[in-house]
Amino acid sequence: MADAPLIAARGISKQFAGVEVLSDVDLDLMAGEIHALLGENGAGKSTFAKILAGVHRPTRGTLALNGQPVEVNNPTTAQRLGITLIHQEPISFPDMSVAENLVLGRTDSALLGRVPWAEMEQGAKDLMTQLGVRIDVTKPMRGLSIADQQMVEIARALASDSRLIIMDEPTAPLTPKEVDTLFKIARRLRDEGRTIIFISHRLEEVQALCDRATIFRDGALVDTVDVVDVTDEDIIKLMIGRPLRELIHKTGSEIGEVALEVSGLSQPGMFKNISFSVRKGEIVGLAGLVGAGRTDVARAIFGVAPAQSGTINVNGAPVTIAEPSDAIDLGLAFVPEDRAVAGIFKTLSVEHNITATVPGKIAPRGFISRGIEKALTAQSVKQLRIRLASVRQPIGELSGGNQQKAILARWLHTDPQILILDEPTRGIDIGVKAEFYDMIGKLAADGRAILLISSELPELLALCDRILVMAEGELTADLLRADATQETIMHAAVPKTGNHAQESAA
Amino acid sequence: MFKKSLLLGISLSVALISGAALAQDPVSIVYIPKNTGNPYFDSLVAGFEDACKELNCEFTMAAPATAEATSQIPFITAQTQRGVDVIAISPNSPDAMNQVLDRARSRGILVLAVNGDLVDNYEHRDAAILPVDFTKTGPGQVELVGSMIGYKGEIAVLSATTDAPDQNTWIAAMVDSLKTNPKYKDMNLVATVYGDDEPQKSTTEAEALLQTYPDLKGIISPTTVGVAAAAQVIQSAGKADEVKLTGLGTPNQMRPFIKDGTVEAVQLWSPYNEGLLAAYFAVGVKNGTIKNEVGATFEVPELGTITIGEHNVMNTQAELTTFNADNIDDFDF
Amino acid sequence: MTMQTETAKPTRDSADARPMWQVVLVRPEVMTFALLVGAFIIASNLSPFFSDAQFILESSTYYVEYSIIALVLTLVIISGEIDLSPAAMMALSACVFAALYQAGLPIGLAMIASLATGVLMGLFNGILVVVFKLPSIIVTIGTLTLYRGLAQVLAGDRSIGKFPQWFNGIDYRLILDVPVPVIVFVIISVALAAILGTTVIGRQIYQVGTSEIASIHAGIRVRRIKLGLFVAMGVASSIGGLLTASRLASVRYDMATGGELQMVLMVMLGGTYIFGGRGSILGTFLASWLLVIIATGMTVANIAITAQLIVMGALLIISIIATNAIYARTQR
Amino acid sequence: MSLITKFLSTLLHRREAGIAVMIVLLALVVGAIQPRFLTLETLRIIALAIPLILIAAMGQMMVLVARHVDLSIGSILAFSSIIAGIMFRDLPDVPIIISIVAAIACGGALGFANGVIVTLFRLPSIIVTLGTLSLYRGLVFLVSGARQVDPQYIPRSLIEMSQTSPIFGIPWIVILAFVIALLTYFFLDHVRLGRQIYALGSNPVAAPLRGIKVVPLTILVFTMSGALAGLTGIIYASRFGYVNPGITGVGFEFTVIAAVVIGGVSINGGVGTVLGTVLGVILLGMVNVALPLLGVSAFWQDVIYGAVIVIALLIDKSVRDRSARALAAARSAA
Repeated sequence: MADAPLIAARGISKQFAGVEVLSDVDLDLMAGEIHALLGENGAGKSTFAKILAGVHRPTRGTLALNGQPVEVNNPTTAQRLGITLIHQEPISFPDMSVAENLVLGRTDSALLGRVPWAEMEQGAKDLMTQLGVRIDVTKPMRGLSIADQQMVEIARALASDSRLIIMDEPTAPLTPKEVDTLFKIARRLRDEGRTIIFISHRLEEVQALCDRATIFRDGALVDTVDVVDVTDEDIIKLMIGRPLRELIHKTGSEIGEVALEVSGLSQPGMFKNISFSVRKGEIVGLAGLVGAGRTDVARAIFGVAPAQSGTINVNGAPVTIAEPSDAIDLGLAFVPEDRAVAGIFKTLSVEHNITATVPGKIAPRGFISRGIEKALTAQSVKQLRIRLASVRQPIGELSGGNQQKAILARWLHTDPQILILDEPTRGIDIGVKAEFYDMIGKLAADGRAILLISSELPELLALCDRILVMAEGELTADLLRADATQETIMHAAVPKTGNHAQESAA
Repeated sequence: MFKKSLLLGISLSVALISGAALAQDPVSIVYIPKNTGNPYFDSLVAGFEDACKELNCEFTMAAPATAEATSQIPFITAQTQRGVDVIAISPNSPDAMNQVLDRARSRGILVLAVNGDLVDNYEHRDAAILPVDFTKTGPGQVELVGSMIGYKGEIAVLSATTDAPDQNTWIAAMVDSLKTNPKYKDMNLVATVYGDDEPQKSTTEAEALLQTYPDLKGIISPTTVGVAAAAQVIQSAGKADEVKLTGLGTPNQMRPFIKDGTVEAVQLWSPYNEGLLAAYFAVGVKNGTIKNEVGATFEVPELGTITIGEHNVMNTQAELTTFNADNIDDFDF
Repeated sequence: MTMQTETAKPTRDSADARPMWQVVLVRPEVMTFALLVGAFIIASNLSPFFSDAQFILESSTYYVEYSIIALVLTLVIISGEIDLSPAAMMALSACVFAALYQAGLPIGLAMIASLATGVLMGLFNGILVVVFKLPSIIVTIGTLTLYRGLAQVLAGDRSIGKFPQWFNGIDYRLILDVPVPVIVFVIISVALAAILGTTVIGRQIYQVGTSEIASIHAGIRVRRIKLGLFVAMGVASSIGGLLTASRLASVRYDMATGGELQMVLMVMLGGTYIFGGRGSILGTFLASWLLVIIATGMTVANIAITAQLIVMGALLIISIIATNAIYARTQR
Repeated sequence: MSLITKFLSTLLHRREAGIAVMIVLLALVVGAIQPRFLTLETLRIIALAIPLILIAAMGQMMVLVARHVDLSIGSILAFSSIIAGIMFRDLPDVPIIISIVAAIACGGALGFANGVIVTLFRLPSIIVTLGTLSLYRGLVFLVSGARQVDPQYIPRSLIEMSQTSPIFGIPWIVILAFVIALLTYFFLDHVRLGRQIYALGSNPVAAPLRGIKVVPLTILVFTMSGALAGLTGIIYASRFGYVNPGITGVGFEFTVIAAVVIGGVSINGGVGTVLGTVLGVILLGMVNVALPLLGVSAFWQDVIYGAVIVIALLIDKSVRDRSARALAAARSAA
């Protein structure tokens, strides 16, 4: 690798609303390598990738392409420079055909030029053949599986002869067969001399595919390593600074009666025949790949999108949960996965956010009592150590971890007996994560039943008494803590059937 | 700059109202037409303006945007507040303005209905100035169309809206004369349709008439929008020889059709004279030279002797004016 | 709250709280109030007949029906929806009232039927939006045409009147020199401001408008609230229609034509955020008076209707731009 | 699957086919009640009712495809119409075509203003155009001094556009309208810029990431809508022979929106074809002509427009839901 790097990044920093999320990153990307970017959520790897792709502009720092300084001001410039970013859930134009999606945004012909429909479709077909996938390029994007949409994105990168292709967690929603196809194509592209940035959480994939890996932590580049030289343990250590298990001190709790029991829960197109139970004082993990239906099951139990069939028992009695308020009345609480959309009221005050679930408490006689509200909020701020400037400032001004604490505080006020936590530590600083682990442990110790959905296996393995695994909308394993390892979980999480348009498309 | 307190404002307006009542000041007249941008009322306004030049009265016009029932109300209140001496109004509704008009009258303002009356609510205005005796309009139109078609054949009416009071009065009179007058025994009214005084709907309705009644000989459209739309339709269809059209239309609106023979003649009155008469009457009443009593008479230059009729109604002319190719260029309104 | 927060460097925990003066002063209602004062001064200078409390109160009765509905519309817009059909609902419910009364129904029953019509129309809007999940802005454009059309089919373009004397002229009944409809408006303003500011329902309306999904997850009965608000719009429109019928002593299908523009204008001028989640009854209350001042001021100064149309249209756009700018400043 | 069944199923899945079937059914039903409906003369009347709606519908369709809406077209139409009328009246020496071009340009300018306000301040177009609906109507009164332009000033040759025909008895304005539709089709389906409008409406978030210049494109769409509304204003003057500032184009936006949504254009953007819109306009034109022939009061027109908008929304929604459900089912079944 004696040549000048394809991309040389120097001192790249990025601030959002005064918060520095990336600081002083220096990184060289060579031609013809597959380079992994690793790190926890919020570590800065995605921000860095987006800066390369022109989605964000760096606050400071310079980029050079083949030794020439360049400014990547927007995605179009990036495209022109031969840089393509492939999102996990590809951004597409659902109403337009695959072939059109491939050429949209190309700047190689005049805006008032004709659309060469026939050539365009032939070119698209050729690309698909080249990639070895069978996708009808005249069909609208709307009907494509995510894997196929990714293929279309890769085809688009090829069509514009991109030299750097950035794949942001491409494998999370894919079946193993699809992952295989993707890897094959990625290697072929590398062999053609292209550079691929591969962002993933799955270390085994990094080991299987990548040449080098760069690890980010807390917005800074920690190290760049040759993958063959390091073990998974080394990488984890670099990612979190210290072994995860050290963060988690689970106090043993008394496991009691069954608190929540679901049986035969089904929702066509999402999940089917889900049955499990969670006992008082028990932490039950729910693992699975993205798109396996974990969140859908949680939403169904909580009444956000009730299941079509199946029964739910709370404390042994069958219940009907038609909407979340029913669930709350039964002592359930739900911390949703997508905090920014489903959790916080971004522009409302921290106070209003925290008391949102307990209207009866703050307004005992129908009118809101400022005194009670203040007291409740103050209690939460103290109990959960929420760091803020004022309880009346908009919650959107807080950091992710503190927002998440406020969401949890909201539920603690309802004194829930059953908590469903969906990726509660996603995008949270490592220090705050530890606080959360403590809290979850304490909640269980208090005799509450906890269903913990997480994609971070070490987290599940450390916290849970039992781990359920879902794949393709079905429950595939129910493992005791003693039996659970990363391997057993992944084995159950990987789909057995290949559900893929590549096979079904005629 | 904030020089007027509310109190001062009140006393000031009171002073202005009482001041206006002294005859030294010129009489101030405001005219509120149905809506703005209606060419018919431009001509009426001109009548007011010319009369006021003559009589030394102050004239202003204030028009709402739409002819909706309530749109004139804020204008009446505002003019009452301004302390004008006379409010002349072409009412958009025969009954929605009763209370505001009463309020105006209680402040000593003379309220005149011009060009249309507050039918059945006569006690809410002082007098009405109408162009002609409306009972004569219907028969006049029947006679005109009859003369064009040789008093024989099918005729139809294209009106404004189903409940337009003036048009309905006229149509009733048409039906009556067709039935009772033996001269019209061979004329047959086959349909009455409504174009809502909208160009598009009127056009569609007129087209439907030609389509539905292939033997149609004549159309009467007693509304300016309708007659213009019908003329356009007949011109387009090239049926000027087969279907004779007449109705109430302004010379400016109908000039091209009369000149090219699409329409032989239409009728109307002079809106200008309405403005003239209203101004003369208003100034006369305010100055005490005219008594607003049924049966009283007074002179208006160019209009001759005007008699105040039943319900304090006066007319500017006895008969409709007929506009045809010979005389249409003498009129500009 | 504390004002002695340390001014620390931007951290990853939270941004600083805004200073108190900003919280109090940089809000759209302040803009509305400033405009109100400005408009009053300009109107007083344009015409010596303007600054007369009795006159302004009397003139306000021509807009107060819209103002009352605009108050409820404020809640609808804060909840993240919009209703463009209230003027048409006024007309249809008033036409139902008048037609039934004319058909011989006792006037009390006719009024109840009118209110029931309002409920049904609001419910229809609400069901289309809440159950069928259609965008309210376009749904209510459809129902605006539909309701107005039904009013026309029902009443033709007759003026239906001849109500008993006690029913007519509510705007001329004064309590302490203030017309009854204005008092109704003030009472409803206070009541809705209280509901919005101090009750759980009010709080939840803001929350629903800020994030519908977050509200669902927090157990707020979003559909019930929205359906309720649309029904409230129907009822308010029906009340507005009846007040108008009483003021005019007659009803025609074209009642309040184009009134939706004025109502939306009142809400926007009052600083309610078009995308929901922010706004206040106080703002709409002030904006209602602002509109009365502007319209009355221009009319009494004999300013042509031309200018009035332009001013109204421009005000709507400017007020949204200003409100957006203010919220963008305070949002970060 | 045989070729015929395949053909039929494509037909049934195309929105256009559904509208075409409705057009035929309507013709048959109305014709059965009133046989005169099925004559060449009726065809001529319907043809004449179409151009006004069709030309403006082309503009509105582009706006809807871009995920916006333009409520101000009625006022823009009136503005262009009155500008042309005033030029005909006060500047008789200026060639007619110049006045027409000026009027269309005025329409474009007002549309441009809509686009600028919408994009610059990121406001919902529906509220902005509700404001300009009033604002532009005020301008119409302002420039015309609230005075009508009388028929005598409208050039004979312009009026003859609605009356005379170059071929097969089809009036000029009808031919013009279909030429505009054809051009719109070509632009939207075969020009890269036109495809970008679909992309913008299909995914406004992704559009800038793909290098689509959202601001200029949105402004362009509104400008085209304005210019087409302006052209509609000229057709209006031609068809009705005079221009009144108070009644020209009032409520026109609802007619056009109704026609466009019947044609299958989605208010959610990204979906809609010129063919569908043309059929939607024809269907609405037929209804308008059929009502008076059947002796139905014109009062029903608004009820029909309103119902049509609501029903079209529901159909659009159910189509979307069904395809989403089918997709989910297909995924879970596999």
